[in-house]
Amino acid sequence: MDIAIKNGKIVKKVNAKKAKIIDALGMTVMPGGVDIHSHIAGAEVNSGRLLRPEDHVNDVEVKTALTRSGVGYSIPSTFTTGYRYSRMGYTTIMNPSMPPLEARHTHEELDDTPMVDKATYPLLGDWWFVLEHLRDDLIEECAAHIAWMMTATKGYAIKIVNPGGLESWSFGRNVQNLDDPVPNFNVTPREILRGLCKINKLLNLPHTIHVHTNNLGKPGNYVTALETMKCVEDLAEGNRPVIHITHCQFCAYKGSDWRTLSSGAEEIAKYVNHHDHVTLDMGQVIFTDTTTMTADGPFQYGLYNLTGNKWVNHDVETETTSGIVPFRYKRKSSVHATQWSIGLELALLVKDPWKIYMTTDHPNGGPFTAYPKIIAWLMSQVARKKTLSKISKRARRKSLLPSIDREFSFYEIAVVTRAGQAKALGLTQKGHLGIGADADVAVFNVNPEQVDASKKYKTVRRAFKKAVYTIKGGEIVVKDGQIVKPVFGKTFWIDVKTSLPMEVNDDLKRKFREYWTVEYENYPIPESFLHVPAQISVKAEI
Amino acid sequence: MITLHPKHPFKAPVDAECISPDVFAEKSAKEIAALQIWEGNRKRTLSGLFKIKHENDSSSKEFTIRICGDVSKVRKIGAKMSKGNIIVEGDAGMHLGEEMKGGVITVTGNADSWTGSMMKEGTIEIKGNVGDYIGASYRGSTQGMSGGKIIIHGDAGYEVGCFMRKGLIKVHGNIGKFAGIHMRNGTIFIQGNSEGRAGAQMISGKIVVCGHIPSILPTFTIDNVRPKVKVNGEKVEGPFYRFIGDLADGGNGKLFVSKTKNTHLNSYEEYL
Amino acid sequence: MPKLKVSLITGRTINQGRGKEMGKLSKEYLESVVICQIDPNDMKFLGVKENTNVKVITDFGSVVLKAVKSARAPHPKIVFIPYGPWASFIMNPKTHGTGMSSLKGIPAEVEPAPNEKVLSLQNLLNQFRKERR
Amino acid sequence: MTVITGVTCPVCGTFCDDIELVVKDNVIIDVRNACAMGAAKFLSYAAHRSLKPLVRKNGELVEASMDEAVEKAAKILVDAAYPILYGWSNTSCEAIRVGLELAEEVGGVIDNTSTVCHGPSILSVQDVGIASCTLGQLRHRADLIFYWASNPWSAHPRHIERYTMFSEGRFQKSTWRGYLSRLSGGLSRKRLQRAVNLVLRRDIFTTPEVKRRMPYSMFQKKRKMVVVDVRKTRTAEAADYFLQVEPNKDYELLQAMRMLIRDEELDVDEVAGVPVETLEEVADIMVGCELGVFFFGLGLTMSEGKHRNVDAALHLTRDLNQRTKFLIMPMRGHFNVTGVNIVFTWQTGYPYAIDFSHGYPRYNPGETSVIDILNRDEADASLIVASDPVAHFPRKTVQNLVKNPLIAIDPEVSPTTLLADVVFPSAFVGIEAEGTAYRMDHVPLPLKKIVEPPKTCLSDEEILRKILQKVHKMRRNQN
Repeated sequence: MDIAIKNGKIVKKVNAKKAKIIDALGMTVMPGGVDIHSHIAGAEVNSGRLLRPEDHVNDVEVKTALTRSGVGYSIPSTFTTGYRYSRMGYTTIMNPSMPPLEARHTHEELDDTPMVDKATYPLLGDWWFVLEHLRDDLIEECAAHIAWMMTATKGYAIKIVNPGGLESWSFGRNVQNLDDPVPNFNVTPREILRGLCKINKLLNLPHTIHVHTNNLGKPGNYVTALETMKCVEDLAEGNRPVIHITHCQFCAYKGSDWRTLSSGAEEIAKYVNHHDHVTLDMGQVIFTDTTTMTADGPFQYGLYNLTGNKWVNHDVETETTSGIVPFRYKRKSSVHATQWSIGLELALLVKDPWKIYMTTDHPNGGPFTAYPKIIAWLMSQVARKKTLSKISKRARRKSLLPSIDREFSFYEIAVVTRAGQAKALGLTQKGHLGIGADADVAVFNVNPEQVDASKKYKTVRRAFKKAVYTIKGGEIVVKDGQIVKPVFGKTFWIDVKTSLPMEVNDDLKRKFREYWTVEYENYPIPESFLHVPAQISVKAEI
Repeated sequence: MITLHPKHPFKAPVDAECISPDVFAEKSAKEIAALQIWEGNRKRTLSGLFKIKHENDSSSKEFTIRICGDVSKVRKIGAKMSKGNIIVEGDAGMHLGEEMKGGVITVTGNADSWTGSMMKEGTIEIKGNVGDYIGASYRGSTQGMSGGKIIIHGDAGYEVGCFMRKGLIKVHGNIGKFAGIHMRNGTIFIQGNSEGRAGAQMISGKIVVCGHIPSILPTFTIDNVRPKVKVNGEKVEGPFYRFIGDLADGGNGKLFVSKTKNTHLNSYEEYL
Repeated sequence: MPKLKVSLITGRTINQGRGKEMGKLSKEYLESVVICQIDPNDMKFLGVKENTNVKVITDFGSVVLKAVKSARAPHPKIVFIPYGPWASFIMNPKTHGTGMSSLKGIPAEVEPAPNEKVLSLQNLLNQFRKERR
Repeated sequence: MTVITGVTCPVCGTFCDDIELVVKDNVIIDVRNACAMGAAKFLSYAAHRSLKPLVRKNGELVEASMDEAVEKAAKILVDAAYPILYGWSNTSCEAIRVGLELAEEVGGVIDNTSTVCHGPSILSVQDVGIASCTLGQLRHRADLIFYWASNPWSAHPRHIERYTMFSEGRFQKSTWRGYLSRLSGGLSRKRLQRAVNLVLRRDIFTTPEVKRRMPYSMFQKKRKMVVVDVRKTRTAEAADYFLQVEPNKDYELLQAMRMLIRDEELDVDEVAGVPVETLEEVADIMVGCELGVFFFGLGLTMSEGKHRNVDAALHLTRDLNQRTKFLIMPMRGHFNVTGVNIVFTWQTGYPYAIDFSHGYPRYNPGETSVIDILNRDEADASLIVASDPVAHFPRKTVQNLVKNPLIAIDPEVSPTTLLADVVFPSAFVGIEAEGTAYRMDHVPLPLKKIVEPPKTCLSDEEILRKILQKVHKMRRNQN
């Protein structure tokens, strides 16, 4: 089958005589990879970079005639991030966590992240306007504010992190469950989740709410994860998802403490297999030294207490918090090995690959450069067994992996690494090679018809490490794993068209000086600030 | 044995990680001459910067590199080496013997900062003075020197043994401030005076100061007076005050300070 | 002549900050950085009055400045010079491996120098020029 | 005449963004809301400037065309084996981004002014981490504010008013009324004292004992401010409590505080000249607050111990979080010094002192930092952007800077431009050119273009781009 490309799009056919022809016979051809959740830019990521010179010093990218230099490992510098994703055949990356007040920063970094299209999700779950409006059940007013914020910060989706917990953390506390009221605001996490889910629908945003659950990273939290999914069950219409639970591995823990930690993957998979309103991504753990960073301030504080490692905390006025702690996942630690197992169990037990996507929650579970490893684990029981044989005995005994014989096909890999993610994001022109799609194509040197991935998992891993070709917007940008043409990617942002925008602004302006320490007019980012803006207009029902 | 003579005085820093017995031992004379070396931002060859003399020396089984002349701008000499000898007749530059895994480095003149940083095994001996951060870790890391010996006959600068984990640093002369900062374990033995703040934030390990120290950090507590102290098997006559700290970091490090040279500390004796 | 061993602090003052924004060659700036704030009791000891010239000496050089009574005393044996070319002239360049030279708490000596002149900026810079090429 | 609102002030790290400017015929004629430094900048920024590029010929700086100056600058950089590119904290992030590319292209060392201000703080953050926040968080919530070895009244004049004691938050009220009444009491006391002095020639109000215990009011539940410093500053006068410490003893004090907040005992009676009983009270107040914050200044980073002072302060903050919520923030000096660390970090992984001589970023302050490089006389050329090292580096360091070819890009005439070989007078960013800069708490804000620059003055970004293009061209021709 031939794929024709013209003007950056996939077309029905082109004049074969004039076109440049790439012979991909015997290779795997996929749409460009899409990552729904990868921390690549912004205040948090950058504080992580600053915190860890020892992380960069032995992994460097030397300047070439075409490319800029940089450093790598768990939190690569911006240029390196773009190059490394591109070399693996990825073309679209979603940066999942942006404090709205520092949105300018995120966009400056995204502009310096070449080779890939990108977008970013503002953190809105603990914004005072949201807490106050949802407390008073003012859904439409709240929706109008979110619409303003989405446009002002050039964001893409509503990100919710530990709803209610972040405001509590501003005074050093946390919320314990979905019905634990937020101090000083008298609103519960459940009300925040439901409210924002309704608003997401009112605004017709392309992606669902993107949720990092309460109690993340705590034994026994699979119950919270299930409750979170259940709490918006009634808001679903048809089989369209209304909630995305991100890095699900970190909220699929059974047990009452770290000693008794075990997998809650079965329960979560069972629920997801019976419900269509949820999508997940894995948050797979890799055995390596990495840097954890989330907006979940109290969780990061807990992690610091657990490890004694260095700890960064950054609370953002009226909006959110964040934390950073370096972390090493060790094979021989039963907790870490159990975490590793849970991620794979989730992916394998959720029957429909369109419901769970491959991520490491980069860099929280491990750097994105480990994706080929995960592909190998998903495609090969042998690969899983090999790693299982090296991990902590206790974790091995608890692991469900030996009982699972499912092995992903190349098609399923294409779904969990691109097609499913693009669909969940509502990026209709990404994740497929149909007519009209963006001409983002990845070619890998592995013959899906001849290579038995189950046995030859190393071949597969090698192939996905370095794309033979990465084509971005119709241009060959990578050949044989080398950057041959540096390109800027686009930045998608949502322009929400509401019927009454001005009213919101007046209310906002009034409260602006009260809430923030910056002036109203300096807050929104003009479109001209973005290097290559790609506006997506949606019409809201308010 | 190979002898290197710098061909001209260096201005920009020279990065010579390749000057290591491990690298030289496996290479022909031609290959050695062509080894890449940085002078500032210019790529040079070893033979471009140094006169290289090969000598057949049967007296020593170990491979030896001798450097004659001022190489105080030449960094990373003997970095990551695991065997053989390096003798510098003159001053050596920064990061001498960094991440060294074995072998011996001797410097007849002075050495600069980060000498023996992150070293794992082997011996470095400096006849002159050294700079700061001897046996330290890289920025942001807690992995300092984790084995081996550094012997300094002259004076040492600040933050000697920063994040040190194991091994011995012996200073015959005086030492700057913050000796043994964040030390996790190992021994620092100072025969001269300390400028102060010795053992700051240490968790464990041993620091011995035979000379004068202006004051002890308030986060150390006096534990004992000892007639002598053992350093690496060697007995050092005291008497010494023994302090425990750094308590601010929950540390249990031992700081020995000469009693006779520090009469101003005798007010501590009331706590004994 | 009386001499006083002091701890020398450099730093920002509002006048220096204002002057700097008006221009490095402005009268306001130049006047704001050629002063040395001394504890009134120490001034008595040195026998100097407001605006008498004093010489501040460190291991790295000496410079003549105008003595000024520091407000909000007492802080015996601590003198203060605002950041600027004159203060830098006597600073310790050593960084001890930190990248940062010492600019506060430097051991220094102060003595009256009523007959010596405060160097003008031009003259100060000429000292560097002389040493050039 | 037009009034422009919401202008950001390109002076200090407080980076106020509520300035109002009155502009008439391309001239700023009035400034509202700004402090003395800000007003001075907006009203007289252009008083001392040269308008044309200068090139040194036969020892004298003479006017030159832009092309000639660019050619000469590019040649200096391309010929250098170890050039320094220094400054950057007084320009926009956009210019810094170009600067990094230039540094990489010429294989130089790029360093910024944080190397001589909060560089040590960064070193200790890399060892310990930092518990911090944006300033609004403190405006709303902080009930215990420490200014440690910093003097915002002089260096960040509107800091207290906008973000701490005198600001109105959701959970904390402004204390300016209380301060005013105390101040007027103090003033009348001073006046009376002066009168008495004239008549009686002796003090009737003895200055308060420095080492006294804390006043009772410090234990009340209200917003409080404590200043720790070696000498009483104007900020200290405004504080509820002033703790005077001996110079160069902050490290001992901070480490001792770490034990005291855990109710552990010390073997000494006094630390840094302060009785331990007093410190125990300070510890009580720290532990008892709802949300506390340390703002620390160069008094920690420039005095004995440097980064280790900050190391101890960061540890103390971390420890305090076991008992309550406590945060810490460096008082950054220049309006975009935070931004320069941020941009350096996202492009290279490191915040300052970056050596590109091997074609990729390397970082080790002490080795790759500009003061050390100059002290060791390793550099053979330098480019200074929006900074004045000749005025602020120690003498020996300056000697080694000015003996090699020196390029300066600066809107103002300064000691550095006077000694340079090539000078590019640029437009004032934030007044004559736009861009982005970061407030001390990492909040990015736009720099605005208020008036047109003189035709011959390009922005830093444009000048750097021209040099970069020229360098590209020369290097291509070389190969």
